[in-house]
Amino acid sequence: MSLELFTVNNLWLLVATCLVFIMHLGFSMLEAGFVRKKNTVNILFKNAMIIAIGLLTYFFVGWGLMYPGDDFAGGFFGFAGFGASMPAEVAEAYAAGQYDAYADGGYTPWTDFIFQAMFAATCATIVSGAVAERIKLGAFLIFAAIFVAIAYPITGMWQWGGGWLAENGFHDFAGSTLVHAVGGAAALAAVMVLGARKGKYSEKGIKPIPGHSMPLAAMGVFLLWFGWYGFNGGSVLSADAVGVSFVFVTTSLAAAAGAVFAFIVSYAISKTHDLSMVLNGILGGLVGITAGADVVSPMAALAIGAIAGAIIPLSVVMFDKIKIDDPVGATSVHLVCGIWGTLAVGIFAADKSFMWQAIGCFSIIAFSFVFSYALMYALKVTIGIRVSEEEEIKGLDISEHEMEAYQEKESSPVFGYAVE
Amino acid sequence: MSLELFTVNNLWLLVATCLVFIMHLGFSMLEAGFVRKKNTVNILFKNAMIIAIGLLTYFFVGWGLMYPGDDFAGGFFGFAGFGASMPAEVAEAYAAGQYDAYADGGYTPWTDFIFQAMFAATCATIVSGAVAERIKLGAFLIFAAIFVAIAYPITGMWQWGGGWLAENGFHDFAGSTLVHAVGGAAALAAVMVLGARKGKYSEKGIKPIPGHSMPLAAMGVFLLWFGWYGFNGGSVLSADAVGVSFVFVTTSLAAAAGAVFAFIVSYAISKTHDLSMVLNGILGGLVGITAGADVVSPMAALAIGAIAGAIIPLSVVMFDKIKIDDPVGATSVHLVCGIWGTLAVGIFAADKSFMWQAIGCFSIIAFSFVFSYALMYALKVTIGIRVSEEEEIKGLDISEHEMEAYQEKESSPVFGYAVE
Amino acid sequence: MSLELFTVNNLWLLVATCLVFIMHLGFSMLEAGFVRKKNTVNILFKNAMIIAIGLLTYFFVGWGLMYPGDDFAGGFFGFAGFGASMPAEVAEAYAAGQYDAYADGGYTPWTDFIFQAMFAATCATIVSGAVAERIKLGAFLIFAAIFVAIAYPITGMWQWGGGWLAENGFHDFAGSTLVHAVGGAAALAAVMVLGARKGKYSEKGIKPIPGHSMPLAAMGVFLLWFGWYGFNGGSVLSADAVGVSFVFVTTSLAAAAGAVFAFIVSYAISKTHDLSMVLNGILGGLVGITAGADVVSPMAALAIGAIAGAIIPLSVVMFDKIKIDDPVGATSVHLVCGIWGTLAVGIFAADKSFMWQAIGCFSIIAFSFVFSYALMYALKVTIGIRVSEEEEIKGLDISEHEMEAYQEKESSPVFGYAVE
Amino acid sequence: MKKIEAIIRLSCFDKVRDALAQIGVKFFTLKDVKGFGLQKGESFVYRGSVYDSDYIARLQLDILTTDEKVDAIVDAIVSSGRTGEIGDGKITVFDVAQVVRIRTGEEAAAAI
Amino acid sequence: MKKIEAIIRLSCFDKVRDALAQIGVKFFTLKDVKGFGLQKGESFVYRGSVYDSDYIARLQLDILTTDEKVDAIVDAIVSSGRTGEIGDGKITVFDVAQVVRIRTGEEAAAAI
Amino acid sequence: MKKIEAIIRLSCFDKVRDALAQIGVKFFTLKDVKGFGLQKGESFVYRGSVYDSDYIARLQLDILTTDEKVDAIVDAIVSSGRTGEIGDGKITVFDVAQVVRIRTGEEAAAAI
Ligand SMILES: Nc1ncnc2c1ncn2[C@@H]1O[C@H](COP(=O)(O)OP(=O)(O)O)[C@@H](O)[C@H]1O
Ligand SMILES: Nc1ncnc2c1ncn2[C@@H]1O[C@H](COP(=O)(O)OP(=O)(O)O)[C@@H](O)[C@H]1O
Ligand SMILES: Nc1ncnc2c1ncn2[C@@H]1O[C@H](COP(=O)(O)OP(=O)(O)O)[C@@H](O)[C@H]1O
Repeated sequence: MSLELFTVNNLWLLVATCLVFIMHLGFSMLEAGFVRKKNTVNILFKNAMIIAIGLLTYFFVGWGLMYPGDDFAGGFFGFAGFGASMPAEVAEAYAAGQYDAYADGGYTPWTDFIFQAMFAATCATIVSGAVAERIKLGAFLIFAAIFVAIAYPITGMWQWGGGWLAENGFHDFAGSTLVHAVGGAAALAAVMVLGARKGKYSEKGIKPIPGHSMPLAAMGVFLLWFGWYGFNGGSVLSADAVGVSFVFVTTSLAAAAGAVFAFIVSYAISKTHDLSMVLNGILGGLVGITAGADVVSPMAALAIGAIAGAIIPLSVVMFDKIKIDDPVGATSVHLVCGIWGTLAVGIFAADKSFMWQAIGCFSIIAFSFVFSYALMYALKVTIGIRVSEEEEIKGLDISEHEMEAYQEKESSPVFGYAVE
Repeated sequence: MSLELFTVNNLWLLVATCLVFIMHLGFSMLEAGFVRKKNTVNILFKNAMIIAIGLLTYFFVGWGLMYPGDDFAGGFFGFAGFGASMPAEVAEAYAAGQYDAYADGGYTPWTDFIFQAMFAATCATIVSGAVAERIKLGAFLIFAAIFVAIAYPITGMWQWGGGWLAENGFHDFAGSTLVHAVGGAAALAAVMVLGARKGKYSEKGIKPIPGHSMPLAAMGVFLLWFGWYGFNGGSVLSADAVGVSFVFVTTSLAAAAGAVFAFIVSYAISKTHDLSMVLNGILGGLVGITAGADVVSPMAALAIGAIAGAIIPLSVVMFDKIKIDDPVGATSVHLVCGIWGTLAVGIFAADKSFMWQAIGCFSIIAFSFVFSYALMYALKVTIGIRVSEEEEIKGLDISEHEMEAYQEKESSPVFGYAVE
Repeated sequence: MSLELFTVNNLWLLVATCLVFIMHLGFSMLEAGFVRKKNTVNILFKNAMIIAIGLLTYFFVGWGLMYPGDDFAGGFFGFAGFGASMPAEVAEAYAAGQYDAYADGGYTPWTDFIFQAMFAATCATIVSGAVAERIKLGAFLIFAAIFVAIAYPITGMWQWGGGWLAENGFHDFAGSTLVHAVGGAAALAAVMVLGARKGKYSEKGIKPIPGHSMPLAAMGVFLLWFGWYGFNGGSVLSADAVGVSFVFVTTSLAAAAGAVFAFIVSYAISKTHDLSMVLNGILGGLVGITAGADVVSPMAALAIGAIAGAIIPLSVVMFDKIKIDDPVGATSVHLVCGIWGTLAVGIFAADKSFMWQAIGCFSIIAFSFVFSYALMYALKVTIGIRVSEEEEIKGLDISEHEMEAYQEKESSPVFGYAVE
Repeated sequence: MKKIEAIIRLSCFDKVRDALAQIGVKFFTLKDVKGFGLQKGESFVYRGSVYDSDYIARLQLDILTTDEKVDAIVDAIVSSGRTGEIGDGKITVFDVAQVVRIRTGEEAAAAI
Repeated sequence: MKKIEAIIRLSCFDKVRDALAQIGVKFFTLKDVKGFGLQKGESFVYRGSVYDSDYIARLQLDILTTDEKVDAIVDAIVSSGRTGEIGDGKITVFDVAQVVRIRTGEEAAAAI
Repeated sequence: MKKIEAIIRLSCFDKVRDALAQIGVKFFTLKDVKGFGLQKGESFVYRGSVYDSDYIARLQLDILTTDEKVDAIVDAIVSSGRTGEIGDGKITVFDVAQVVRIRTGEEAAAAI
């Protein structure tokens, strides 16, 4: 392979890394917009820490677990060792002009690590929105660190790391299951252990708890869509012109169809133009297309996105009915649409087996759910995972951070002097 | 052409596609910042739907209208058929290593479609700001869908699709006229049919209606500038090093000059440092340079940007005088500066005919204006285009979306329980 | 060098230019979030103008000063002339297929200019946060223009322009010193001449003055991190696959470590989860790694980031103790961590001289500090640099801009009619 | 002397202010309040659930005035602030023991 | 007629409202106020400094009522708004000179 | 017992609070209000038009106190809240029929 092609391939993966990075800003803004004002600092803090924790744990543990190497091909678990590095033989091959010595010349080992690390951090972020407004900060950070260090890479290894699913023709292009449904299943487990926000479900019925800023939420969704071009486009694992541009088209069409069908269905249900549903519909379409963006036709992409969009309002209402309190809709978007997208590959892509799509999808979700449930439960009975009722009423910003997200009335002399 | 060059060319167009995509976030934030709080959800909803509608209609209709193929060269109208696809002969040529089989090897057909689709959606977005705060959501969405599906691609075809203007040496590099003035003319027509916001113009004089968030507006402008590197840079239609970098320089200088001169002129007029004018001045400079970014010198770019910036405060005040109520200044930025930029090519670029610049510019604007006026008028007399006075006072967020953009006082127990 | 490699190299530098550009949005949002509501328009205005002024002055003066050419190699000062252009001999070489005629084929002269211009504007922006909430707008703009036109390029020339430090093995990869500490030193000088905000330090103690929006601040930091991939990654000055990907890894790890250690140390100090410290810790880690991102190992990057993060809370508190009132922490982030990062290269990179790192760092800082102090002082005794006490209480938005950042209560009829 | 507190609709403020100005009342203090009353609040939709806000945003005007002007002011507010729909609000009048103008220290009627 | 002003905790609002509703009071006006009193405000941390907000957010309920209902209302608020911690707030009762319903012009008790 | 309502400038709050504290008043309730009065509001510029905001942000302090302290409090506010410029605000004093401390149910002076 020529130096030129290697360089452009690698460049695209790095640009895609930047795009996936900015998804963390997207998640932060989306989640901040969908929680109440009094919990805004808390959600921002969690998101800022998760990207840091995600990168660090993936560096030390995750990468080695997810890509254990050929020795573990077809297996369930393996470990290649701590840290990330440039293998000496790759460096030598590069020096000798053999640019396809690693990853078919798609990228360098460094690129590989950082691109994958961004994905890992993304997966952990999915949980933070679902458990917002009542989880203890410390418990959440421990959960997120262990989850991203261990659970995510293990199921990732099953497919992307050359494990047992990869051998059986399971197809999950950029992670409808491996990233989104894994995160969504963890979110569901966490919410089940944690319980609903105070006042959400009572004998009087379901109390809607609107988020505090629709501009932040909308901004988050646009940024996520933007980043998704790197998430899906980068998953081509080279700058292959036809391949990447095709993925851009399917991804865009699915997102657009998701918006329109979430709108239509939510309008049919509640006779209003519900922005929060359209925003979630876009994300649903994006999650849905993620598994098959490389193999389904544009028309199929439209269908996948449309169905994902239509699922969103139904799923959101359904989860509320069964008292799964998920302030940002993470379970609907990432878990439900992740499953749909993975199965859809079996429907729309001629050469993929629906059965193996289902087996892959559900075994991965089962693992993530059980792991997360057990971990959350262990934290619950040890250090405790939920803030006190009083703290929840006050808001986590004050009780956990002694800080407010917005200082509204600076002009009123509301602040005293530093006491320490 | 080598695979490598084809790949890097195509990569740049895809990155540019991402940058143009993020302009939609820029428009959303700019428009959200410039409307009142009570209409914020509405403007976000419109912007989220427009990108979806724009992509879908362009997929089904727009692309076929805009690039009807060689059979319609030099013409006014043509249609290549529905949908976007990879022509079999291109796929074969690629397989045979002939990477310049399509678009001189600048990009694949998929890239072509998605890059163009993003432009189309941009054009429709321009209208949404101008008609904000009083247009019915349904009527607007129908208008936007028809406009972006039909009007935009037809005039686009005249130049970029190889139509009659392309044959006559009209030069509009990235769309000062074909995108911005087309959108601006539609905005003007829509405002004329729709009328001003209640209370804006009365016997007491002109009532300023300040936007509700300057941070959102500023963010929008920075994001638009950012995206413009893709809008103009991508319009080189390859990654040509000198070509793209030259466009980056002219684009940057024009934007900077626009900021400075909008500041100077607005300071001269109202003796204050008006942020909203500086923000519009940046956009004016960007719109102005868009037609000639590839052919004018850096000094000419400075002049074009400076004059565009200086035009902004004058134009904004002028439109207010003639009672064209445009909350975000879309007509000044996109229409007036779009005309200026197109004509400026005739002035500053030695080999371009001023006369043909003027003919092209005004015939395109005339088409867009007449089409939009007629369409808006038709909607007005059929389904109605304006919310009731009461709804306008309440704000469109509550009357159209039953939702508020910001939940300020969660701590006060202001919400009841779901009644359905 | 092949056209292909030249094209991909140049493309990366242009993409990096976009990323560095968006850092200006990052700075704007960070600074807006950290000031009080009543000074928000002012800080947005300054940031919008600085990027414009930075680009323009760099075009006219800065670039010629910073890259005076080989005649001034090893020197302290030189000037290559006004403006930026494509040298005829380079154009000819390109035409002849010699793509390494300029900058070893890393980029075109146009790219060179615009990439460097974005850096220059960044440096000026660092000052704006530190002097926020009390500096006169006019005085600040003059300061920023002169600083970015003259001071920044002169010290820049010492190293990047081939001056005396470049000859002595000083290593500052992407500008821990040349950009960040230079800006930070100017910020420190400016604050010293200007004085603290009214009420900040009194006999009652230190009065904390919380910023008005944590979401904006967090958004700013994420955007800065995003942009840093262009800032550091672009400083490789080519798309070299191993080089750029390695820089991505070190940069990411340092930022993550900065977040975690700022958290730990600030928790140790004040027993709370202080978001503002974590945000500054991320930036500290990024500034710290900037000098050595290309030459230190990933483990060293972790150490550099961790120490930078740990420095932040200590430094912020220390500056408050000595009554340097810096609302956004620019001195801690850019000056202190910039020094640390530059010295760290001497510690962690085997072949770099600690002594020359120290000499380079401190001579550059000394120049920037003295220049800025003198300039600020001259402005103080001539046109005045500080708003009146009354204006400071009212807020600069009203006193300098006659505008409010947020129109909260549109529904209350708070606005009269235009009086002019 | 009396203090008049009037709870009115946001949408009537312009008319009320003009009516007050016409009878010479230009000085008053305005408060944003939430009214719980007969009129139902707006109904909202969020993520598929419809719910009611149980209050409505209202404005409270506080007007200090001399006894003889009270009736004129009350009449002006009633006629300008009325829409006839449920939720138009209330006017309450209180006796004032003392009024002082901070700027001058003037008391009673002179302070108004 | 009387006007009752009650300063209460945010967290007691639901209980107070329910208690009032039970004794037939459904109409009132709510204000966001800041209470300076015996209870210390929240303590905050910002950039390494700990400091106190010297006020606490509170709600003020204004209730217009006839004289005979005053005691019942006061009792209802005292029992539903009490936590026993410092900072529970105060109830103040004022005489009202006149009340007018804007919608109808009705006066006195009929207006309430 | 009396209730004192003082409308003051934002910029005088610190001084007023200190003055009140010195004469032993540490408990009060603060409200953000808009003052319409003699002083012109700020003038604003937006997109080329200059216009006036017709109100000015002010603070209202509500102080409950016993009769004998009223004069001292009024004097303290007048002297600390005065700038001499138009717009310093007003102090109004009302008779209170009853006061109750919610925490304890104490009444009258004991409740303050
Ligand atoms: N008893 C009351 N005490 C205090 N405020 C009241 C009372 N009754 C009504 N109000 C205020 O007046 C507003 C309008 O009153 P409402 O009863 O809804 O309509 P109407 O007066 O037209 O019958 C309410 O929103 C509330 O703010
Ligand atoms: N003298 C007063 N004047 C006005 N408001 C008061 C007064 N005393 C207390 N308040 C209000 O009541 C609230 C609670 O009172 P506080 O004295 O803190 O607790 P408690 O009544 O339980 O002793 C205060 O925050 C303040 O808003
Ligand atoms: N008649 C009034 N009724 C209610 N509030 C008033 C009245 N007159 C003045 N105020 C309040 O007092 C504030 C200052 O009063 P103003 O007349 O502007 O200045 P001054 O008292 O110095 O003459 C006003 O902004 C308003 O809030």
